[in-house]
Amino acid sequence: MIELKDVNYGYGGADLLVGASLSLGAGSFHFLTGPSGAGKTTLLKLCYRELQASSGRITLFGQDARDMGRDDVSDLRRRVGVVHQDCQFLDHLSLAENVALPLLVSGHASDPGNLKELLGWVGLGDQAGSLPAELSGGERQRAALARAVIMSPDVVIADEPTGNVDWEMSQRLLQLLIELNRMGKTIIIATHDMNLIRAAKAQVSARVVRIKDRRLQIAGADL
Amino acid sequence: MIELKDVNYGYGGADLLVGASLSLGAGSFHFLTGPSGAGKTTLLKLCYRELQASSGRITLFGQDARDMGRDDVSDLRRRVGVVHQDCQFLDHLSLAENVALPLLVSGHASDPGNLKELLGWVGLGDQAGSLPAELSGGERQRAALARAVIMSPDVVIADEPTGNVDWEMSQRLLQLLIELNRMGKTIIIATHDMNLIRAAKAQVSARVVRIKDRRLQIAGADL
Amino acid sequence: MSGGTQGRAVFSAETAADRVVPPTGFTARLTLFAAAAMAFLAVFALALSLATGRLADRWASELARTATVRISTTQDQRVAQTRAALKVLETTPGIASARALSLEEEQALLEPWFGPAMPIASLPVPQLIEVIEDENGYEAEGLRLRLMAEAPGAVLDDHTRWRRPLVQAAERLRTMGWIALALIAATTGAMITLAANAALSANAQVIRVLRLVGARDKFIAAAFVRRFTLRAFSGAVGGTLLGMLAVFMLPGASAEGSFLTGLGFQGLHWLWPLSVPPLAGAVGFLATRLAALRVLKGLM
Amino acid sequence: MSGGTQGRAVFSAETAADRVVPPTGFTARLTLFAAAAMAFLAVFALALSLATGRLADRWASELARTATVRISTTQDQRVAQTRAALKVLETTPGIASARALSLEEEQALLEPWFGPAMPIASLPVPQLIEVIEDENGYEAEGLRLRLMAEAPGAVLDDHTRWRRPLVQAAERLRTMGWIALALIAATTGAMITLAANAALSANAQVIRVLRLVGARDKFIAAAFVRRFTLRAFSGAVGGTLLGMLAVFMLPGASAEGSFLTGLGFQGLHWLWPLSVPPLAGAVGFLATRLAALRVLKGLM
Ligand SMILES: Nc1ncnc2c1ncn2[C@@H]1O[C@H](COP(=O)(O)OP(=O)(O)OP(=O)(O)O)[C@@H](O)[C@H]1O
Ligand SMILES: Nc1ncnc2c1ncn2[C@@H]1O[C@H](COP(=O)(O)OP(=O)(O)OP(=O)(O)O)[C@@H](O)[C@H]1O
Ligand SMILES: [Mg+2]
Ligand SMILES: [Mg+2]
Repeated sequence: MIELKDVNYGYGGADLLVGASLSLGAGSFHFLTGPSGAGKTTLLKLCYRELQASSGRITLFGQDARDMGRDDVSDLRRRVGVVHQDCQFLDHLSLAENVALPLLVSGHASDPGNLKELLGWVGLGDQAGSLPAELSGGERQRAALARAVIMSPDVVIADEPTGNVDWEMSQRLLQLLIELNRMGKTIIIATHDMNLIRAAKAQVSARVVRIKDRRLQIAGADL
Repeated sequence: MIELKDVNYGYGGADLLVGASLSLGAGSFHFLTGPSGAGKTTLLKLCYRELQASSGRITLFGQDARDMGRDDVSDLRRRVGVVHQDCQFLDHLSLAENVALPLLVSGHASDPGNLKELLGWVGLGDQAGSLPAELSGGERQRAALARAVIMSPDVVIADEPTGNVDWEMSQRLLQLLIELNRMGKTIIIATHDMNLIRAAKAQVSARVVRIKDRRLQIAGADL
Repeated sequence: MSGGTQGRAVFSAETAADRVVPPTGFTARLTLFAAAAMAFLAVFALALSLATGRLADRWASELARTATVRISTTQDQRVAQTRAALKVLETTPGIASARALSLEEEQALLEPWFGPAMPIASLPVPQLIEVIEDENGYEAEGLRLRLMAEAPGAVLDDHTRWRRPLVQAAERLRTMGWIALALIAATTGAMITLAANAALSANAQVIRVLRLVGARDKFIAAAFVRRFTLRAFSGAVGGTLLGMLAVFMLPGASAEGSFLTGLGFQGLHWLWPLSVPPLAGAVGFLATRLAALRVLKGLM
Repeated sequence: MSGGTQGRAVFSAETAADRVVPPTGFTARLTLFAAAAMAFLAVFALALSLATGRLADRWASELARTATVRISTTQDQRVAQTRAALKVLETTPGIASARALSLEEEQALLEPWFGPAMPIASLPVPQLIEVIEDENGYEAEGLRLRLMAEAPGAVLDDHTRWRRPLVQAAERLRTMGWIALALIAATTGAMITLAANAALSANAQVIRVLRLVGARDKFIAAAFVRRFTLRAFSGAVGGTLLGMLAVFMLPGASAEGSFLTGLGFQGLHWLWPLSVPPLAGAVGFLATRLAALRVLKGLM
């Protein structure tokens, strides 16, 4: 679904990523790790075309990222659910409306039953009417995950989705992602939480990609 | 330094905290845990008077929280360094300026040597000139910690300071806090990371407070 | 978990896209107020321009008969010299018409001086020729010389030319009214543009989120454009109505006698201020559209 | 790690507090532009008001001699009736002065009609009395009756009253100028207030952060107030200068003859527009201060 080939990227200064190659096949499950500031968020942004590679080739759903028009990018974002590290919401809309936002902007009607079930799963059943400012840090993260998956996207990209939630809740969120993966969705998760990776590996065949010294490494055995 | 006695608090609806009593003595080291949405951030906000208790008594540095005027609150915030869960910066100032902001607003001159050493410790020596928007999630968290401790405050309140950083970095940040504690500062950290708590307990006599079912529990043995 | 198409929607269909733009805030009020205030001033300036225009027209026509040619000569030469003078006047550029006054007219003119009982015919009253200039005016010195040659008894008397500055003043006022109107229009446009830009900058976060969850540029721009066009338009409607009311209620505007000099709109002129709201709406539309596309261009 | 007091400061001392307020953005430009535009319009309206005021004054004084009393009677009664009429006029409320014209003056008045050669003394020319009203005006019908009783040969002729509407019109224009000025002032105030509020709302995050790191209300308010007062002031300075330049450059403003009717400031009147920037600054100061304290009140 998503392919990076020999990709270089840097924010103006020195390159942050050098010669990065990665292939996220349909139904695959990846973890992305690496020290803080290594470029995990940057790599993920390349995958949903928030950034464009300085060199190399990125193919998204078979289309070259460089050839995509602005509306193509919008369509891409509807097929890719993203949990951003800094969960961004519309502050004037309720949690339920925020979670249903991808449906709204793509012209789909939202099914209240589905929405309720999803909110219940991430433990926000009681907070549907709350404004984003009235949520706790972990609740915002869970809402961001709910928003990422409500369109039932082909690919789910989650950047540090469990940084602010307790262990039990992170297991639940992982469960949700694993279930989606079993339905054939492609999943990639950036995380620092080795326990989470271990827990996932016990249930699905997940691969771990590590950013080290500006390069991507497949870290299979070292966990 | 900070004393809560029989404190109740709720955001309009049902009470979130009931009969909470907690005493943070000078030089003490506390962890605050509990599931996401339990009220950790809320409890900490009561400690730096971002919120006021609905009932019960909160004493901050010997002063009743209810009797504090607006300028008293400003003075309090200079004696209490806070790492907020959603790290908030001034987007138009550089990282160094943001970290030095508490000095500026209290009319102190900042010592560039100190600042540099501090930034180096949290691993941001190279990013002093970056704008907040150019930082990674973990870098923002580290900057928030640096800003919290730059005034060498009597109390450091850290809300989830390691949610977005890798294990090695979280050890480093913990080291910084432990060192401050050894200098006699009072520390309280809200976290989900049990490993962090264990690592700390190996070095200082830290107490763990847990919020469960709207009540505060001292969880000593269960780790 | 998929986006089903049945069931009650979270957003009601009508207002769905509008909901994504935050409802209030000072920038909103600012747009509304700027549109209203500038529309109000525009109506006022319009009324001023039209009123001074009427004033200038009236004075211009009333004071146009500014010159007289007086023919003082012996009775037998009178007719011949009058005809000669008229001929000169007819061929003088800048003169719209020239007409010899009848005895009765002269008597009427002199009545204030001598009363109605005065037997004018028995006096050596000179023949008077009323000269009406066209808008360009004539060249007095040249005319004087030509008259002297053709009709030695004719004297051009344009002493009433002192009134000309009044007409000029009124016309300058009218010009200034239009300049003020143009300035206000330009300021309105700039103000609405800036307010729309400020509001959009304040909503940069909203735009970013919408773009991140897959909204197309057209959807995002439309949501803002609709909102701001409406704001500029309804603000201008309010300001225009208030302005028209204020103009209507100004003392003297409705008084019978002074209707020509009073501030206010006459007849079809009442339609003029109605053009203000659509113009404001159009400015709001363009400003918001450009601003939205500008903000969007900065986002991937 | 403590906040040492030696060493080079991260913030330069002078601009330290100012740095905490974000430098640019549309709301800033909006404040600046609103102040400038409104100052420009205010200067324009001021010039308009002063110019129409001068116009009204001039016309009022020029057209004040609007009435004449004509005494047509036999030569022997003439002096007695003139005296009687003058007495009546002197005691009539609304009349500032009344004066019998001399023979020479009457001749001068008639000269346009009969030419300079006319022997006026040999004609039955009536005695004329020039009547100057005060600003209230007199009651014409009552005066007529009283004159009929005291001096039967006296006829009041206020045919020149048709000029009164001109003065009224000029005065109405002057009033309208002042109303426009008041409106523009009010709009300026509201616009600057709203712009300051919008800017502060856009900076709510900045205020929150400052409050969280221990800044006092006074420090925060001052940082914004300084910035916005300066913006309102310097915007108004720019607008005022532009406005004065525009007024100065208007055609006719500097032409010798028309200086009374031209738009423009005369002498000390040039000082009037200089009051605009301080006023705008004061409005900016108050608006920002109130807005900042309002935002702060919502924060712990
Ligand atoms: N917009 C930007 N402009 C300039 N530099 C940037 C920008 N965004 C990120 N960086 C820098 O690029 C590096 C990598 O950032 P990135 O957010 O990808 O890290 P990360 O691996 O996600 O870290 P974390 O685990 O802390 O979230 C960081 O050093 C950061 O300072
Ligand atoms: N301003 C607010 N208004 C109303 N409810 C609020 C507000 N802030 C927080 N809450 C609610 O209070 C509860 C506790 O929030 P709090 O932020 O204290 O949780 P927390 O323990 O810090 O959770 P986390 O670990 O996710 O950060 C949550 O359910 C949240 O929805
Ligand atoms: Mg990151
Ligand atoms: Mg929290």
